[in-house]
Amino acid sequence: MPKCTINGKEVVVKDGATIIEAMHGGGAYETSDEPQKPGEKKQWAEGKVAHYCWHPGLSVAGVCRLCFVEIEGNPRLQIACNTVVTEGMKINNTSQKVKDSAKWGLDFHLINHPLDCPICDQAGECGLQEQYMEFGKYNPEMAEKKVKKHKVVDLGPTVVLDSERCILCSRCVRFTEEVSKTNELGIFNRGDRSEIGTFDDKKLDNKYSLNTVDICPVGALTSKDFRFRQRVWYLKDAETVCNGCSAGCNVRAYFNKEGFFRVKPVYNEEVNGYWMCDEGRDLYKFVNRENRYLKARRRISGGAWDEMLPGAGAKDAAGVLKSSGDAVALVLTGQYTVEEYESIVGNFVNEFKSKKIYHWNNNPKTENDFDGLLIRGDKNPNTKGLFKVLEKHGVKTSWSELEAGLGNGSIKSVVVAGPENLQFFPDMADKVKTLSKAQNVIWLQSPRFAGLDELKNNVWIIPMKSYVEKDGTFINHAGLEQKFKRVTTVVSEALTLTEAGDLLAGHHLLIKPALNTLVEAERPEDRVMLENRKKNEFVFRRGEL
Amino acid sequence: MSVVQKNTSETTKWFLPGILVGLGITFKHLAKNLLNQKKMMTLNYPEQKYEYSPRFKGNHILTVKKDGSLRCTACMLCATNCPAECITIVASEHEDPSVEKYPIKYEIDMLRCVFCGFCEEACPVDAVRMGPEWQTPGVNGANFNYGIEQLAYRPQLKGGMMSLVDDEERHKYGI
Amino acid sequence: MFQLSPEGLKTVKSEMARYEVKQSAIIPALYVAQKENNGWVNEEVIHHLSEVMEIPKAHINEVFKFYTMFNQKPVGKFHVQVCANISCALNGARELASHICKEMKIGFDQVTEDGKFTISKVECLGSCGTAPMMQVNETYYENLTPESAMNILRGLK
Amino acid sequence: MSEIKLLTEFYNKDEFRGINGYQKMGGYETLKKALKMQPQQIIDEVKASGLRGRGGAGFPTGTKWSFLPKNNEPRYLLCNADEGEPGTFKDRMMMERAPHQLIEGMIISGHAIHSKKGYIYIRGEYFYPISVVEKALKEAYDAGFLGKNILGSGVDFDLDVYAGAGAYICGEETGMISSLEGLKGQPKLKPPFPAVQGYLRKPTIVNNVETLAAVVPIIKDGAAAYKKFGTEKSPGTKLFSLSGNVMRPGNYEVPLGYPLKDMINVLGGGMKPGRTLKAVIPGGSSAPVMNAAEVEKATLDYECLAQMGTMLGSGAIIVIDDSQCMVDMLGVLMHFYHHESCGQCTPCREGTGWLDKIVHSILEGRGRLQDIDLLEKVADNMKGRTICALSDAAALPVLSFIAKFRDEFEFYVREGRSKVKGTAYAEMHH
Repeated sequence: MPKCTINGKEVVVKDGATIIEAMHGGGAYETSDEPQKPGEKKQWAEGKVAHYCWHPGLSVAGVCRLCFVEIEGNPRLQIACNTVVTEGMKINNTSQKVKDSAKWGLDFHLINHPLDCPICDQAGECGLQEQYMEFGKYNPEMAEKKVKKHKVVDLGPTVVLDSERCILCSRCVRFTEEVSKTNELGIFNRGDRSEIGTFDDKKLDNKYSLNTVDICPVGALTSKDFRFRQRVWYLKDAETVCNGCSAGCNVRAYFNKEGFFRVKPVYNEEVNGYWMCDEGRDLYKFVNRENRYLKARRRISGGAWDEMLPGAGAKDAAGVLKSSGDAVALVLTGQYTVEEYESIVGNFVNEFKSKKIYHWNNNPKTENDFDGLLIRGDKNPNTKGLFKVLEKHGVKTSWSELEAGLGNGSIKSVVVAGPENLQFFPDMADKVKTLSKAQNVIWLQSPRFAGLDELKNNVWIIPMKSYVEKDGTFINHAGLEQKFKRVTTVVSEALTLTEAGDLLAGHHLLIKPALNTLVEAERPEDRVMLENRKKNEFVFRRGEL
Repeated sequence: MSVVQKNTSETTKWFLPGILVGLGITFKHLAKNLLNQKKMMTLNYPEQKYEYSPRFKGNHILTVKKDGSLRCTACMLCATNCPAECITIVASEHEDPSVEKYPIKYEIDMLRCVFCGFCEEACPVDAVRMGPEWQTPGVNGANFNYGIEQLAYRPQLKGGMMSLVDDEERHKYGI
Repeated sequence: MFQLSPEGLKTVKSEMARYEVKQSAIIPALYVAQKENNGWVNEEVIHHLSEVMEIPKAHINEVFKFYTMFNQKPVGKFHVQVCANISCALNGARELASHICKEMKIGFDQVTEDGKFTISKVECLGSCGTAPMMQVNETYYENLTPESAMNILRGLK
Repeated sequence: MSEIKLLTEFYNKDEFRGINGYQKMGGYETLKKALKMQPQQIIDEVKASGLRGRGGAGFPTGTKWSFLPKNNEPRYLLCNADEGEPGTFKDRMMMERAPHQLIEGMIISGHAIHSKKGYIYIRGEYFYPISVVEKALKEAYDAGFLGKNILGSGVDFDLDVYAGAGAYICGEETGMISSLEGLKGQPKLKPPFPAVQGYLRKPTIVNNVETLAAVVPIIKDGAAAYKKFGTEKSPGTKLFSLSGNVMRPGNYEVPLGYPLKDMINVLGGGMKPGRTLKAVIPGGSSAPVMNAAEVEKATLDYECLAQMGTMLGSGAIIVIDDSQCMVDMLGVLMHFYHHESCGQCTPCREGTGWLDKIVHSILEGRGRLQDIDLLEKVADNMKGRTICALSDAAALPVLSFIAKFRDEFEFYVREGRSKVKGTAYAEMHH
């Protein structure tokens, strides 16, 4: 492990690490003296390096020519992204020479870059803006006409290209070559006439296409979904875990008082690296108010629907449950957190003395699929967590038992913890039909589903909070437990499954300390939790590129 | 907080002299105005209106292009800059790729507006201006929420006001 | 739709086997296709080559657009390329090029009405000692004067 | 002094192009000798001869060969015949007149570096040289000089031709490798250097046509005989391509260290009647220009020219007489580099375009005085900032043209017309 000096500070880096990795983290850095204490934030060498084309998740292109550093004994400036640290190397990137090179490098980037910022979605999180503020020349001398290229090019179903804004860092091209391996993009023509593009009928259309928008340091690639909907400075953000499938990608959700607007991936070496799939980026949609149940709804014996507050609705339903004795069943989808399962299953087992708890499997056929990169066939974020809780309480049931129970009348009342991502529940209508055989159906549901109106007999629909509105833990396909915090509240009166379970069991709502779930103790010591995993905001806070 | 001492001297207890002095001034102006009506300070509003300087910063105008469409690109800089938070913009994608982005909704709440002119300053395309008009009548609160129709195409503007900035020239030079 | 002739297809296949990687055959294949497609390459050609060579279209397009010898626009039967780089410019190549254009009554990179000629100014063709010069299709004509150049071009059938 | 014809001795004989004529004049005899030598012996001989790369950079060839890793990986020998440097036409002549000389040199070099496969990358515009070399290759295969077990020595060497398609940048060694791999001809990041990971990520040696051909006389007569010519640090002979405003332009083989003014006045036949020398670009268009005073003192070797702030480059001597406008000439060069930049590195991609636009705005009469300084600033900041040397190649002429002919630039900006021609750009070329 070579030892080098970066801006006067001695550091030890991993073998084969490049200078830019040593300076920006990127998995190559280790502190020099004491061994690292667990939980301690890894220190990076000081000094920012301007750069565009280097991305820790992609190969080195070395074309933006901004990350120059001075190496002692070498008269020429060297690019930090392609220079491997050797023993005793003395690196400096604070000298005037380096600063001048970055200044002019940025000016070269900008001479043909249009002044589109007012209508550019990237404005506010743009690499050019941020880095020019930090390293720029501030007296542009370009007085000639700019090169005209194509604007608003439709690259595919998800992405729009603006060639004039493109700085040809080739990140997106490398992404389609190396990560998605779909090879849709290319750089055509040469010199300053070069343009990114697709060829004719082969559009940029893959399951990871929106990552190109994330890694684009400028506004050349913009997402059709997010385009023009908000200026980024109106958005707040918070980290959470994607609930789109059992991969459990770490994501950052962007929202403001009008609702959620987009989701971007957050680096986590163990789970998703730097990427996430396009499907997962759509999941913010059902969270928004217009798609949610805001009030509890009740219908007695197929009559008209009443509306009431969610808590009142749950209390109302509690009475029915009490009267059903042990003919009560609970149906759980893999969409809730471990803590919630723990609480509601505990309530059922202890209060109702019922072990009629059933797992609603929405994708029995594709359960074990994997596309080789991120997407898992199991479209629930927490199936593993649900199984663990059920196992702990000794519940062993199958769906056919529920169907039998409904048929022979041994199950009269059913509590259903309904799904959040309706798009992954193609069997929703079927299951509603099956469950409508029960006398009393208490359906806990977050997004609206018109099919629930089909339920006959006595029905309670109780609004639930979605995954961004609560703290909790998901256990992904690999058994990795990921804790996440509440992002924001969209429907404040909605209930969590814990609260609903308590109310249904006839308890009052109490503010309880967080449950110490079973998995806490079982976690291997070296497991990195979401909250203290290594932070690399590289892509998603572009200002700090 | 400043404290104003009440004048408690004897003479102030007699109000009549003061009133008379005041009335004297009133009658003096009355006489002056009657004799020389041209120099009269007051106006017969609303029949007569005061002519402000053309640079007066009054009600907002959204300027238009040659073809009569809005210049505004919905960049939201005015809304971001507005200290009274009275501007609401909803952007959308335009069919014409050379326009790209335009506002489908642009509302200024005139009752919240403090007429500071920051929106004008912030605008990168000279799309919002503060015009010389200052009358803002309305019978209820909703009347003061000016939309695009009111801001750009109100009758006084005679089909919209054009900016002096020439887009074609700018485009030719790649701006 | 553009289709390679059987001989052309054979050449492309043999070029693919000739080099270590089949991508190397893109340039030779484009040469063959360009010749068969009246001297220029369009999207159909790339489609076809992509199918024949089993290489992504974007890749072939990248290569095609990078090199100047593949014409992106239709050209005349005789593609007259006049070198306008420094050694030739010192000996009046630009005047020569303008003269030819004027005589042909076309601008640069345009095709004459009878479809016979296209005149382009190009960069150094490696004939600096015999400047000014022009390349008509595959043949070099050197030590030109405006008159001799026009005589040569008029003589082309 | 006059020409020393080590390489070009028989170039005026037509039969030298065919294998029979070539063999009659002593061809392939050296190959027979070389095949009996140990590869390391050949490398040592080339090292001892001090042969430097004739393509432009002037890197010692023997040293380059010894950078190859000592393992049994397959390795390639590539001949760079993508002669794109404006002013250079020596490789074309060598391939047209003596293809077998190149082939012989390549077989010897291939033997020296244990290569089994070589390619000659010829620029696409050279249709005739390509056909000549292809024909010569066929003859060599038929005669058993190429292929498996050459002349019973147990050495295998295959050689093939690859035609480029019009890109100056493919003359850069890694650009050429990219092009050969079927990619865009964009230079690759170094490190890794081609000698370690080149063509298809295998060790690769790229040499110029002249360098490889020069291996033949070195092996034939030994390094000592070769070192007799030229100077201490620049031994041997070199082909110079003389072009521009001289009476007898053409290729001349002279020993290195030959005086530049003799090249122009003796071999080149001097300036055209009534004209005087104004400037010379000594090493292809990317070399900094020299003015008449410097030409008097200069000798044609790597050290002298480097000392004078320019370079020998590919040996293309472009002579400019006093009837030429330097602003106009810089415009020609800038258009060339703008056109040929591969578009990979930002400083070059944007910078060449910027320089081109500034020079042309001066030429079109829109220039400002600060534009001249701006040209210098831009060029200065393009130097040494890119993967390959194209941005340096574009920057150096700008810097030297302005440094040495600033008065012409200032006159043009102030008056809107050329100081020499007296007219503006538009009138000069219709």
